[in-house]
Amino acid sequence: MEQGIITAIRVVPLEHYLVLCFLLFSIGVAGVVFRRNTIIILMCLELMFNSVNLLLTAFSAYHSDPRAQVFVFFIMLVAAAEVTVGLAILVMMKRNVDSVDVNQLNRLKG
Amino acid sequence: MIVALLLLIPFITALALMFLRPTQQAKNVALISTLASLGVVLFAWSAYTGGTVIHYNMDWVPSWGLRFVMGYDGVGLLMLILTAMVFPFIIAAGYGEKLQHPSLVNALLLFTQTFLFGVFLAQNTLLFYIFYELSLIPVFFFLLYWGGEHRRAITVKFFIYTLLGGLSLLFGIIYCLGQGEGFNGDFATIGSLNIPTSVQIWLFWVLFLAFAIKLPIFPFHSWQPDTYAMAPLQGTMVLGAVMLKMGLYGIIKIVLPIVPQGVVHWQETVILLALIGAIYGGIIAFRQSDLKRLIAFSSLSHVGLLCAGLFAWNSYGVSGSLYQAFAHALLVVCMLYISGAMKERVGSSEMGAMGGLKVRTPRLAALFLLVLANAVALPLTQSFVGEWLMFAGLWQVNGGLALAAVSTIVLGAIYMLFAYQRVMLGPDKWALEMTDATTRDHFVLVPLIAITLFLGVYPGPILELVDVPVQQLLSSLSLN
Amino acid sequence: MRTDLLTILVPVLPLVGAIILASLRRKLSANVAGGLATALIASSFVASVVLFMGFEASTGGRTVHMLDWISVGGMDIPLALRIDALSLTMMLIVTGIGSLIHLYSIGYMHEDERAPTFFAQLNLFSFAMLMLVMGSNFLITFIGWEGVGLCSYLLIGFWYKTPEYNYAARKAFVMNRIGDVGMVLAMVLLFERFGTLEYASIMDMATGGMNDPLMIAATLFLFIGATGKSAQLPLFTWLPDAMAGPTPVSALIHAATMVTAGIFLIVRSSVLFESAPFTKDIILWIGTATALIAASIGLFQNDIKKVLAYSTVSQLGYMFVALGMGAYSAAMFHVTTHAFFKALLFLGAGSVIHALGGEQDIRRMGGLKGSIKITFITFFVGTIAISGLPLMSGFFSKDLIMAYGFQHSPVLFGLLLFGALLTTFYMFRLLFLVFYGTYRGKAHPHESPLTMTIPLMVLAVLSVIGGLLNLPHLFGGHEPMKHFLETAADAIRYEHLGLSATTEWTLMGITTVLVFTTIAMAYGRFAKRATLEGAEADMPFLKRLIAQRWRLDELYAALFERPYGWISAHLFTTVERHVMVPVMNGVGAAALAMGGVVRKLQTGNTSFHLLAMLCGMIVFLLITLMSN
Amino acid sequence: MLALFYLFAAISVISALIVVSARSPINSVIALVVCFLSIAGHYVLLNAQFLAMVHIIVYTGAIMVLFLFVIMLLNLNKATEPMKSLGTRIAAVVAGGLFFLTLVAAIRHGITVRPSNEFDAGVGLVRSVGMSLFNEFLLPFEVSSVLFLSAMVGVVMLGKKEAVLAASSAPVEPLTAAELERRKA
Repeated sequence: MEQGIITAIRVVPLEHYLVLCFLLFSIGVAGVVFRRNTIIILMCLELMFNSVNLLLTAFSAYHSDPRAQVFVFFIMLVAAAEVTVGLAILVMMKRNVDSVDVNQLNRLKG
Repeated sequence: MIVALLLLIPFITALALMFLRPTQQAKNVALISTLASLGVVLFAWSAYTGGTVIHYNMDWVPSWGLRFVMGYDGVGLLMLILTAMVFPFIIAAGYGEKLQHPSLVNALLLFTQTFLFGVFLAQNTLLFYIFYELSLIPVFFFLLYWGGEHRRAITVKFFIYTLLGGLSLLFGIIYCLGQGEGFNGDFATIGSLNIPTSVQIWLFWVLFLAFAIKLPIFPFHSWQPDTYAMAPLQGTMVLGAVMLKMGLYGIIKIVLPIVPQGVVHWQETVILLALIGAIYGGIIAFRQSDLKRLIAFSSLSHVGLLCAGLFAWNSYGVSGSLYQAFAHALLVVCMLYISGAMKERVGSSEMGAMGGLKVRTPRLAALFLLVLANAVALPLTQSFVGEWLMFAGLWQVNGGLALAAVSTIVLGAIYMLFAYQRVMLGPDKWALEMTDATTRDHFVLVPLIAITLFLGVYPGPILELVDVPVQQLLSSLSLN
Repeated sequence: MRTDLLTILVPVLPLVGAIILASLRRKLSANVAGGLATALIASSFVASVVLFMGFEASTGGRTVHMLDWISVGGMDIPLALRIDALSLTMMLIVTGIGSLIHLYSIGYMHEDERAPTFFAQLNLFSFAMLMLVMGSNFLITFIGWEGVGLCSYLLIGFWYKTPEYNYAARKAFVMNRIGDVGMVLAMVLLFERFGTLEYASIMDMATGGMNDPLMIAATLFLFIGATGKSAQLPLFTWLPDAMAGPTPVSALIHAATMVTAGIFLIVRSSVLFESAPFTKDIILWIGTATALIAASIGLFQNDIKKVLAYSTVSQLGYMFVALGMGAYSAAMFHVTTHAFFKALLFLGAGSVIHALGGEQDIRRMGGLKGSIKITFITFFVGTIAISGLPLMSGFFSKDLIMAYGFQHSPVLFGLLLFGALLTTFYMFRLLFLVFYGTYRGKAHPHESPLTMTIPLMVLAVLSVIGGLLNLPHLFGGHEPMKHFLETAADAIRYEHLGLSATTEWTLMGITTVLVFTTIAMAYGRFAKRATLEGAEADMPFLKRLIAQRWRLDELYAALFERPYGWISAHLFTTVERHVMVPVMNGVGAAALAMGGVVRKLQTGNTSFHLLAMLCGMIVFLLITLMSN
Repeated sequence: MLALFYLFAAISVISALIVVSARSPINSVIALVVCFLSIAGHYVLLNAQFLAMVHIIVYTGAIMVLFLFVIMLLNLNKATEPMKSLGTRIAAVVAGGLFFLTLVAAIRHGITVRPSNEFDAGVGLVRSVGMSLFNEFLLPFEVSSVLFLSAMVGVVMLGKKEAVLAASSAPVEPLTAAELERRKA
């Protein structure tokens, strides 16, 4: 099995990973713009995070450099922190305006 | 060491004033700080032997090749002396003002002084620019919170207008930084920039606009009278005495070396505009009823002449202009101080409300008269030396322009004497008792007038300071 | 070395006096202040005399270098004094007459509470005037030139509580300043041409080249400067108004010294003028016109000092006529004699005014010869001196000018003679109206104190014998003043009066006869008068015009003063307020408008902003892509 | 092996699309969990075993559960969300597509990646990641704890503030309809 996995790195071209990650990222981006539900938007953000993580890992594997994976680890840390804060804000928002519709947040209007 | 002291003394004092808020002692602390700065500058002067003294030269933004270079040459030193010399008097003038939060006022003034020192010490174009814009910030707050009527609108106008010029200057500087190979904006290498003449012709205005607004030159001047009239006394002093000299300094240090061909191309246009301003300001000043506004227009007139002299670009014109810059700084402080002193006594700076004050305040009248002698450039006062040199310089450019320039001495006499008459002369109509010149008035006016007279009789020290740098500047120009 | 120190002391002593008096002006009494001021100027006079005694005319002159003044680039202008025949002559006049007038002022001003200030300013004036005449280059002269202008301003407006006096002071200063524009331009031009402003160097270099346009311009500018200071057409209207000042001031500044600065300047730079005949012609005719117009105005003035003021303008015109003909020594001679008798007349007038407690209108005088005898006698001497009665000082100096005039053209002689007769007429009118007839005023006349009468007597003597200074060959002299001045100004060597003795005697004869006739006419009309003619409105047109001073003041007011005020006010209210400020506001408005446009994009809609951000990212990526 | 890659890729893309398009948030969460699991599969394929484990624990185990909690807490599981206007939706899809195309175009021309010569399949193992993490990145690792702390404090503050406010105005009343309208406006 281990041998098989190692060959997988060689068999699957890096470009495939690139395209896959771009696709996932783009879906996330489209979702952020597409949806009005804040919680879905947060999920799309997670999706984008993960596409980047995957890309980093792929590069790491191809370059045989463990440091990129450490960065992925850090990104996960940050993502976890971000999600907690984001969800807390969401809860606040629900309490204050009784909605999770992102269009309610238009106080930035100039 | 000198550079560090000059920047740190006012800066740290300002910080201390801002956070400790010693309301009672604020003015004294600020005064001591400015006197210390003056001492440092005078020491630098006594130790100065010529050339450019560089105190710091280190990497700043390595990826752009920018370096943090601080130092001074003769012209810079002159400006430093000027700044250091007028600030104690500006602070002292504040003793008569009853402004709220004196510690904040003095802190802002000292911040301004710090940045002004920075402007005159910077030996890199971008560094110069940063200090140039920084110096505006404390003044902005000072005007905004302590100004007179309509302060909000006028301050914002002033700020936008000056920033517009600054923006244009920044654009020009960045354009230049992108031009030459290996050019990093240092004043030392600034002359090596070879920009094509066709580019120089428009680039000149891009660079010059900022200084034209700051000075101000004729069509760009209209922020000035309102701002001067509205600003608190000390603010006007800072603006008129020192801040506008930054424009002059910038023209010498930046505009001329970068776009010499542009300067040559636009020389007569600028002189013409400057002289129109000089005459225009002189004529308008005659009928102004507010003393401070009159000073604003008279300053416009003087500065027009200054700029015209500078743009003669010969050794008399430039030296004269620099000398006159010094004289003008002292003059503006004196004049504004007197307007403040009169306002203190009469309660308004409207000249219609004054008249006949000589009866009550003969000493103040005598001091005013001496200031007036300087304002109309009587010989043996400082202004005369500067004006004479400028006239001599302008004549070499164009006789007609020289004629126009000389005619301003008549305009100056007309409005100054009329103002003197309206304030001081005439029948005594004051029922109340009025204090004559106080110790404070003497402390401010007497030394300034003494300097004025001394440098009018013996201008050597200052002229020596600028002579060599000016010669070098001009010879580098003719090489191009 | 000792003479150098002495030279420097001459101007410095009055300056020291001015500084001391100005700073102690509240602690000193009028008499102490006056005494100190007089002592200092008298010391200056003594120093001048010593210098004059020790001066060897044949050496040409000496320069005493005091200080480097302006030295930058190629310009090197020292603060230096020059001692030569010309400056010595002027120094003696300034300090000598100055001392007398200082002395006189002690008596005249003793009741004024601001007497110390007055003496300080008088001393300051002496300093400035001495700088003017002693300067070794144009710029030093200009120091004095402006300095006397300032002092004149201060002293005319000495009684500052009266607005009209302040106006007169301002007018004097501004008109002088207009002349100064010419002076500055002339200096700039000369500096450009010669690279120096030292008189000695310029005069050496300036020989040759007739009618060089640059020289014509320079001399014309110098002359403009001189018209301002010496009250010539078109800038003379300030001088009569300047009579607002205390009378000693009128005597010292506006008769004897300051107003002759223009003549001094032209004599100083005579070499330049010799190479510009065009300018000389202009000087000649402007001088003539001034002499006649001023004299005509003098005929109808009723203010004792105004009569003398117009007379001064007229006499200055004569001096300019002399200059215009190249008779520099004649001009200087007239400067000297005029200084004597005009100072005398003014001081006499001051004595009269003092005697009458401030009355200046001659319609309220008359019959004073009995009550103030010394004043009357000295005034009489002054009058006959200025009228040019034979053997008086004015006779020699004025006749010299008129003789040169005849040499130039008989028409000019005619005009000058007419002017001289006018002078005689109005001076005797003044004399008769003031001292003869019956007293028409109310105050009780009393003779002035000794400090005032001594100067009168000294000046009266000088007015009589002043002619000896330059006694012509005709009377057995050998023109000592001319020969003295020659050593300082080369041009004087070439002056030559080529008239035969017969012609000269004839001219003198004609003049003398006509002068006596005029005196008789004046006697007949005015000596017995108890009242004076009525209002100006009743006069015929021309007479009224002259009596109203050719309406020059009104003309200038209409042409310059009022339009200037109008322009000043309207430049502010119209151009500045409605063009300049809106343009500036336009910048702000443009920023606001742009903000208004961009503001609409700030909907606050989060997804819109996200979309915009996304588009931006795409664009940037595309740009990067394209550039690869 | 390629087949396995394609399988995981297909799962992740399809589930990602469901995340975006599902009407009910619960469905989105479930789809996202599936998506994350497939990404964990990718990690395994890349021999990044440590990451795969951490990923499953942190994301699927912690974060997604948090999401579920919140949804349930706030009672958001109804598909009440009003859809955006058609124009915005089309714009979103077009923009996302364009973005994707641009990125793909970028690597078509730009990036060429060659696997390193000294290939080491063991980089993703716990050992090598751990060595790197605790040698080279020890300080950031420690600092990240501070990040967590601050996040925790922030969350507590956010949650608490309302309670304090509510406590001050004694009876806790639900917002009135009018008040709601006002706030929405």
